[in-house]
Amino acid sequence: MRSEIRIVGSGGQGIILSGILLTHSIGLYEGLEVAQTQSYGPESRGGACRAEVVVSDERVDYVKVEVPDYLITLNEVSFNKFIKDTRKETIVLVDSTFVDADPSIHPNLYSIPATKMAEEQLKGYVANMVALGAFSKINDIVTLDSMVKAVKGIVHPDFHSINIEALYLGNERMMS
Amino acid sequence: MRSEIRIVGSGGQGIILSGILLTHSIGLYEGLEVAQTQSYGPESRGGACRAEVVVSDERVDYVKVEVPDYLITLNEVSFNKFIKDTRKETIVLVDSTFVDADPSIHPNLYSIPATKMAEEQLKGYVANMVALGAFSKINDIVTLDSMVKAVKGIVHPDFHSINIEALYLGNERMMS
Amino acid sequence: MHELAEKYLRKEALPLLFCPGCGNGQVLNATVRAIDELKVRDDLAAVSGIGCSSWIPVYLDIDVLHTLHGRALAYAQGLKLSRPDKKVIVFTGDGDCGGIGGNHLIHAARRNIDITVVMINNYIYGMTGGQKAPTTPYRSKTKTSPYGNDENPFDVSKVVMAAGGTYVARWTTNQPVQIQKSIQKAITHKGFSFLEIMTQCPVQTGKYIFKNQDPWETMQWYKDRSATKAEDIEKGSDQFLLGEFVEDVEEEFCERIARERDGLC
Amino acid sequence: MHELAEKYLRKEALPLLFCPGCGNGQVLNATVRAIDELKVRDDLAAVSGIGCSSWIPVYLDIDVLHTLHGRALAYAQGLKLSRPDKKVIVFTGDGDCGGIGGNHLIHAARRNIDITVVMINNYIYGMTGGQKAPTTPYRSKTKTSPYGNDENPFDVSKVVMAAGGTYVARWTTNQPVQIQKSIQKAITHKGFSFLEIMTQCPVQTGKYIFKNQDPWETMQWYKDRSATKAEDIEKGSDQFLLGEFVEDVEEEFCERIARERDGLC
Amino acid sequence: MRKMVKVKEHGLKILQGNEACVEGAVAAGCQFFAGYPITPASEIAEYMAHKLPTCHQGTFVQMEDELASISAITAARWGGNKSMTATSGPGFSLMQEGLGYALVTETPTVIVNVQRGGPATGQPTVSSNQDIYQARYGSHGDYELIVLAPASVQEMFDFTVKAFNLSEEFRVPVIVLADEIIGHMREKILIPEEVELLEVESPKHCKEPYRADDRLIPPSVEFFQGHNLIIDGQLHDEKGNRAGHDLEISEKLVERLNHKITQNIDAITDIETYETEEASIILVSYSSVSRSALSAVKKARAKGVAAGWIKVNSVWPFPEKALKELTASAKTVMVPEMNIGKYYREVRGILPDQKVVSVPLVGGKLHKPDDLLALILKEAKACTN
Amino acid sequence: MRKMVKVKEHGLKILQGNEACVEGAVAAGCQFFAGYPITPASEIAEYMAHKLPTCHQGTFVQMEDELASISAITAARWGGNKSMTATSGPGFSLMQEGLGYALVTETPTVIVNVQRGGPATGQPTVSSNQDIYQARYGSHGDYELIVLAPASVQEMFDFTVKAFNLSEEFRVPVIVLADEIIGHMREKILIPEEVELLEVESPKHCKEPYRADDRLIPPSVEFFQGHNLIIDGQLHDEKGNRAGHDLEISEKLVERLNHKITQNIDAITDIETYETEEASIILVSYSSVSRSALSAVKKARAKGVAAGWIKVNSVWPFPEKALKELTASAKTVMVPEMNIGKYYREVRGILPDQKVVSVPLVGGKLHKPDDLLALILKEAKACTN
Amino acid sequence: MLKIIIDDKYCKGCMICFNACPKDVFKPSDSRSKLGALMPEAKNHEKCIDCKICERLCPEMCISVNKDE
Amino acid sequence: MLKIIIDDKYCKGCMICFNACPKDVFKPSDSRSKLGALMPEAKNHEKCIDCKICERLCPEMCISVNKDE
Ligand SMILES: Cc1ncc(C[n+]2csc(CCOP(=O)(O)OP(=O)(O)O)c2C)c(N)n1
Ligand SMILES: Cc1ncc(C[n+]2csc(CCOP(=O)(O)OP(=O)(O)O)c2C)c(N)n1
Ligand code: SF4
Ligand code: SF4
Ligand code: SF4
Ligand code: SF4
Ligand code: SF4
Ligand code: SF4
Ligand SMILES: [Mg+2]
Ligand SMILES: [Mg+2]
Repeated sequence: MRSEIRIVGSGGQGIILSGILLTHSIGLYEGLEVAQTQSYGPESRGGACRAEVVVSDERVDYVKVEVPDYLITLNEVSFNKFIKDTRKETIVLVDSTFVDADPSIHPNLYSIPATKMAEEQLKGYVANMVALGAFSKINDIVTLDSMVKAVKGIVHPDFHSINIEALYLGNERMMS
Repeated sequence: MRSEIRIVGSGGQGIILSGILLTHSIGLYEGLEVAQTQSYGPESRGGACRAEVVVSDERVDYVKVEVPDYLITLNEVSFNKFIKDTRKETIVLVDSTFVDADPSIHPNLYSIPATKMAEEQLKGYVANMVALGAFSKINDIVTLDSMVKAVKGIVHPDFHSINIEALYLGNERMMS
Repeated sequence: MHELAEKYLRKEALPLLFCPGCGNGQVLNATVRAIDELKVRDDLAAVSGIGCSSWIPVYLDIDVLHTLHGRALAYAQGLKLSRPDKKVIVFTGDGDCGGIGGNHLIHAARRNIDITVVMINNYIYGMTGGQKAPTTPYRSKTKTSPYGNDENPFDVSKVVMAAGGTYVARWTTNQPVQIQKSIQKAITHKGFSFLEIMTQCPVQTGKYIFKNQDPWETMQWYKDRSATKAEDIEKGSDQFLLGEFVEDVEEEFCERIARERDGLC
Repeated sequence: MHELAEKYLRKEALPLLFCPGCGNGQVLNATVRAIDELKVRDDLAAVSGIGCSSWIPVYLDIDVLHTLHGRALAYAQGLKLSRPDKKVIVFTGDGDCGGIGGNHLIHAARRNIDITVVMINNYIYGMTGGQKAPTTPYRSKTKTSPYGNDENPFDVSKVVMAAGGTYVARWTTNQPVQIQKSIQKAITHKGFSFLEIMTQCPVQTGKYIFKNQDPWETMQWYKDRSATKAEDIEKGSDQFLLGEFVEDVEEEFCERIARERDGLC
Repeated sequence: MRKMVKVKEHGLKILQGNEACVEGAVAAGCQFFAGYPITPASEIAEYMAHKLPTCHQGTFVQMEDELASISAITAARWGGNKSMTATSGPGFSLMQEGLGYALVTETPTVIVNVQRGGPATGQPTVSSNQDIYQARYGSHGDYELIVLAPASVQEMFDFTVKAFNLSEEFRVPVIVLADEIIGHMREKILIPEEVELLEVESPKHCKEPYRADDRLIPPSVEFFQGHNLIIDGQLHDEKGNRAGHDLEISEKLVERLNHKITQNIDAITDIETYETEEASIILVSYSSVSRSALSAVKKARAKGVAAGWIKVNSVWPFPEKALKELTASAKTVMVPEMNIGKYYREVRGILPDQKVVSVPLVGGKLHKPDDLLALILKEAKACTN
Repeated sequence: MRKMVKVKEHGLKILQGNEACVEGAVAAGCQFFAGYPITPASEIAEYMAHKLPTCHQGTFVQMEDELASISAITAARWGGNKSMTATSGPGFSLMQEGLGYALVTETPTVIVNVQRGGPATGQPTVSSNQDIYQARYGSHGDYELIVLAPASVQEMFDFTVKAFNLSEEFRVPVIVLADEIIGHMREKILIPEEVELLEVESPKHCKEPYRADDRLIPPSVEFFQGHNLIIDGQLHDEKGNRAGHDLEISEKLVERLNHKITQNIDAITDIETYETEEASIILVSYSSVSRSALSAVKKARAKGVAAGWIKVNSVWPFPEKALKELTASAKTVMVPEMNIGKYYREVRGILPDQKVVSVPLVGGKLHKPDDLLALILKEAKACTN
Repeated sequence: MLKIIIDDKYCKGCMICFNACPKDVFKPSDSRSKLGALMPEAKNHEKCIDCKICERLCPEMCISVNKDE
Repeated sequence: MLKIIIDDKYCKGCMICFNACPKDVFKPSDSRSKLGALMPEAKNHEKCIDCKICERLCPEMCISVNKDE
């Protein structure tokens, strides 16, 4: 079993943190093997940013994503760029704050206005967590529970609650 | 035909200049092929200093001296060090200002108090030229005449006369 | 887009890769105006090192040499010496110029070579993500001074003056007009000119040093702490002086070389 | 041999490889006396770069790190930081310290790290045979300025002061006692101390700059052109000031680091 | 003497490679770090700044540049602190002169190069193996040194510990040649409860810091022990006195500096293998690419091809003998690497009778297992034809 | 376009190698020299300081260090001046980052390394060939460049002229890898009345300074011509815009940078031979050692041994094909060099079927013809046995 | 009257113009620029005194204050 | 009386002592040191005032001014 997750957006959107969170949730709380890598544009200024998590039940040999099983995109540019590198089974999650994606474009397209929700409902830069909360609903690798544990493991205590709230918010929204 | 000349002394005695002078005399005025190299101690401060001139009627392949045909030594340390690397045919010229060499030590030993002569008779740092003047008498590669021409070619005009005087002085002293 | 941006920026390189509210864009803004006013576009080349601030000239549609971290002034000197008839402006960061590049800075100043240096002081290494710079205030926390900076901050302008710079000025991004005028003066000045611009880096300095990522807040902090008269500055405080510190006339390096060469003909 | 030479010099390394009459030997002489008087032999290590002057410590029978051209201060800082309980003295040339090594100099001064720097200013690159140094006077001829130097000479002490050195003094070889006392003071001083010693290099500076290879003549030249009061110096002349320019008390870098670490325990 | 030393923060964790490197250094007793930020190595400095003052009473200092950084760590080791720096291509280039000084003075210290793409500013955020030769030949003069190439977060920890041990054992700077992928990757890592550290005994009195033992290694000495050492970057005699002008002494030193590594190569060589015995096609790999290579080899085996895998951990000194032996059965040897085909030149040089195939990839691309598999299958076919 | 250009001070002279280098540079139109003194290269700077301002209206500047020197010459070339610097080991190490910048920006310029002994301060006054690999691999990243190794005063002149031409032709920094012996040696030299210079035509309008022709070489452009160039040390697209994050563009650039040299290797390769046809023992040599080698080969021929001699002038790019062809007849190939045996590794890598013998010599010693002769005779005996 | 144009292709929503304008011409808005940022909006054109502070301080050079002819 | 000893193993004949001595204790001489240099000679021992300027200024540390006990 090998599963590939790709999260894309722009620098400053917490893409890498999302990757780290997934890695911790999957590696430490789902008991799977995991390798997380990243790629970003000209140093770390506003350019394109990408986190990749490869999951496996044995040691991950090839550490990069070839064709993602899951694609999470948090802005328009990266949606347009990375939607091409999916197969039809790929589960795609988009932040509809920026991307007005036509559902017919891909058979497994889910969308959630993560940024808008974070800004409006949580008054914080936690769109990434909203998206991950939503993601917890549409994958069979990692649960919301593990994500919440991982937040506690890696985020500064001052920010536990807002991040966890965001996870729940996204999770619930996907539900409906 | 290949002939090797080695001039040794300490930094500041004009060893390298002597080498250059010989190179010009031999290369430009005796029409032979010539390669001059040098070797000196810790950078250029007072340490041991050595100039070597290899002369040939065809292009000089190996540019260093193996066993000199001529050895000119201007101080004690270098005399002691380099006298070992001669064969009995080697013609050895020493500055007797410093080296009180026992003539029996080598079958072809010549000596001249070059430094003393330069200091006393010419009031200048031209011991090297006194030695070369002497050398012009005891070799069959380069003449005093060529050396004088070379002085004019490479020494600043202000110092032509003292250098040429020194050459003559050495040449005459060797004569007697 | 502003018409001057239209005229002087490389469209294909936009949008600027600076973070929202970054002071680098404001310096670019002032520079474009200075170039326009002086009409030097064709006689001006820009050089920079590596760092966010070193990207400023990369957007300018003139000849640009984007070089190595710390070496901007060494390249700039080579360029100027090869074409003494042209003008060279350098954009560099507090790290690029005052950190790794400090030696080229003091020697360029000493030579009084006709180069204009615009040093962006944002108190930090912005591009690499918020590490301590030589300008980082004492006790400030950054990624590489997590318990507070143990070093005294570097007053780069002061050292440039001691080394021999003949035009030296300091402004913050609150003074866009003065920045522009100083750039014009510096380009026109025959000799080594040095401009220190205190800018906001909302993302890194904001996060680590000011604990406030609003660009405007940093600009206010600068406003509150700067003065244009030495008397207004309390000793031992974190206030700093703005203004034109030096404006000297002294024969320039390339002119000296030219004069020497003329003497040999 | 003088008894202190007997006591403090490495016999196997003698005679000194300096040219006759070189000022480096005089600085060594004063240093030996300073070490003897302070009784710091076992708590002192010496560091140097590359150059004739960087050979000074090589004759001292203490722990010595003879490093790379320009990097003496970088090595010295590493050594001091690894053993803050010990003292480090650096011997370096005007080229080694103020030329290629200028960046380490200003940053060490800024940090106020407890190191004593003895910079030998002989106006030239002695070891490599008489090329221009950053300190070479304007218009002076050297091997690499055959038509006269076009650059302004570098006032290294001034820049060290601007950068934050807390003990700064300058002497010529005419003041052997003051040199010794200043070395003692500098070693004792907690913080960055910088001593500029103007020395004669009869072989290179003598040949090219002063056109006189008698060591005593250069010493006289220095005597005639130096003063210990600023008032005595004519502006625009080639005179220079001697004395102790700065003696400041400020918390030292290693102490700050130690205090920070203590706070974390 | 080898001693087991407790590690404070052990256990199963998820760490970034750069963080694991710091954990390894701290476990190995590193007391001094001097560095300068650079992508993709900055996290090492950052994490060091965080860790050293607390857990270890060590010293972190950010220098003004990389020239100063390597100088400072070299001197700190003479002050008695185990020391390290970390950088990437541009900074590593700047360190070359100082590296030579550490080499010729035989200073044990560790330098981490988290490779990015070059030349010059190149590709700051992208991985490569482009500095494999620079790590060996970047400084002027003749020398040998030790270079370890980790390929996982675990190895970032393990190899850093090992680097400190090797540097102390052979009195040589050791380079940990990581890359952006490994440095920035996050994986599970098990930090052991204790690590084995080498503690070299130091002589009480030492007047000849460069008199070597029969393994050609000089004594472990440092400053402020009353030795009154003279440490010089010029070639020197056994006392440490400059002797670059003396060709005999110089020859002896240069030969010893080289031979102390090549002669002890068996003790240094570290190679991992998978199914190399009787394999007819063997992939010789190192760094991140080795993981793709392993994946490809496994897939090839699944398809019935007698493929084998070699991962060179100690890339320098070049393990000539070991590689010859391990590839003895192979008709074809393939060398995939994230550069223009550099290590391949070494491998080809020692395997005159085999077909050696270079599989370069530049621009920051990592070899995909399936691409390597295709090449293996092609070679397998060529073999049977 | 090739053009014959008059040389001012021509004629038969006796010059030092370093002086001949300056004469060559000036003849080739060098207008800018930035440098920093170092033994044994200082005479180049000194003589430049003397010559440039007078005969050529050129600019000499002594910079604060070698980092600044290579930066200045690179920028000066963009200002339109043909430029050069000269240094030795320690300075060459410091130039490695800047060399990478010149490489990736494709700046034609010339760097002379008058080799001394290393590592570190090493042997300031003594000769070596130790930097042969550093000249090729000293900077981080993947690149190819051109390195010429003169072996006489005449060649110091000739190869410097050639270096300028090659740098302009291929838009690449060219290294003249001299050594202390050649740099300081005095010999007869004939400075010709005119030299052939390459003048590359410059496009009137250029928006794509990195769009290469079919030889993979980009146009010859410079600043202040209205092009509004952007020259960047990061990997870039054809317009010059940074693109290090784009793996496709980066791959293309890195490949082109390498292939523009390797693909044109025949135009660059410069090898001299003596009696190689049907020789059974061939000495492959370069630099000063080549003279000893020639002497030994002649002596061997005199003794009836079928010895041959190869002198590689263009040591990099490695002339693989040419060397293979020229050594085809040889059973044994010997590689004498003033280092630990470096170029030997290259030669052995391409001659799998021949016996390749390394003849290293370190510490500053130059191979004596008779010692080489003895080795040749030994090999000859082994062959006939 | 003066017309203040914010180019939605380049605005990054840093709000420096909003903060700097002496006449409170700008207001935050809900509309997003092409870069995804929440842009300010020039609401009170009529208050503008053409001081051009906003133009000079905009890091993106994406404001123009024009005479509306 | 004071005794001024110049160590002929190390003297380089720079004549700084000769020039610096306030009491003209030294004179040039014909005798050469081991290094080959023409050494000064302490002629007027009796004039010496033990100021030790010569000791301090000798670059070779090869002069000692001793109480002749
Ligand atoms: C030799 C080298 N060392 C380190 C780096 C990494 N680096 C890139 S930019 C930078 C700091 C930039 O700081 P500053 O000059 O203040 O510019 P800012 O980003 O703050 O504007 C560093 C350390 C590099 N590119 N090259
Ligand atoms: C990197 C490097 N560049 C150049 C040199 C050559 N070099 C040795 S000493 C020296 C100059 C020394 O001048 P200074 O520091 O003034 O010392 P001085 O000899 O005058 O006492 C130079 C350029 C070197 N050793 N290393
Ligand atoms: S990191 Fe700071 S300096 Fe760099 S672009 Fe962002 S705000 Fe500007
Ligand atoms: S060259 Fe000058 S500085 Fe060097 S030892 Fe000789 S006199 Fe002293
Ligand atoms: S200042 Fe410019 S970028 Fe910032 S919000 Fe206003 S218009 Fe947008
Ligand atoms: S021009 Fe002045 S008043 Fe008008 S909008 Fe801009 S800042 Fe406000
Ligand atoms: S000062 Fe010393 S070295 Fe010089 S002449 Fe006098 S005794 Fe000799
Ligand atoms: S001690 Fe003083 S008086 Fe006596 S010899 Fe020395 S310098 Fe002259
Ligand atoms: Mg900054
Ligand atoms: Mg000097």
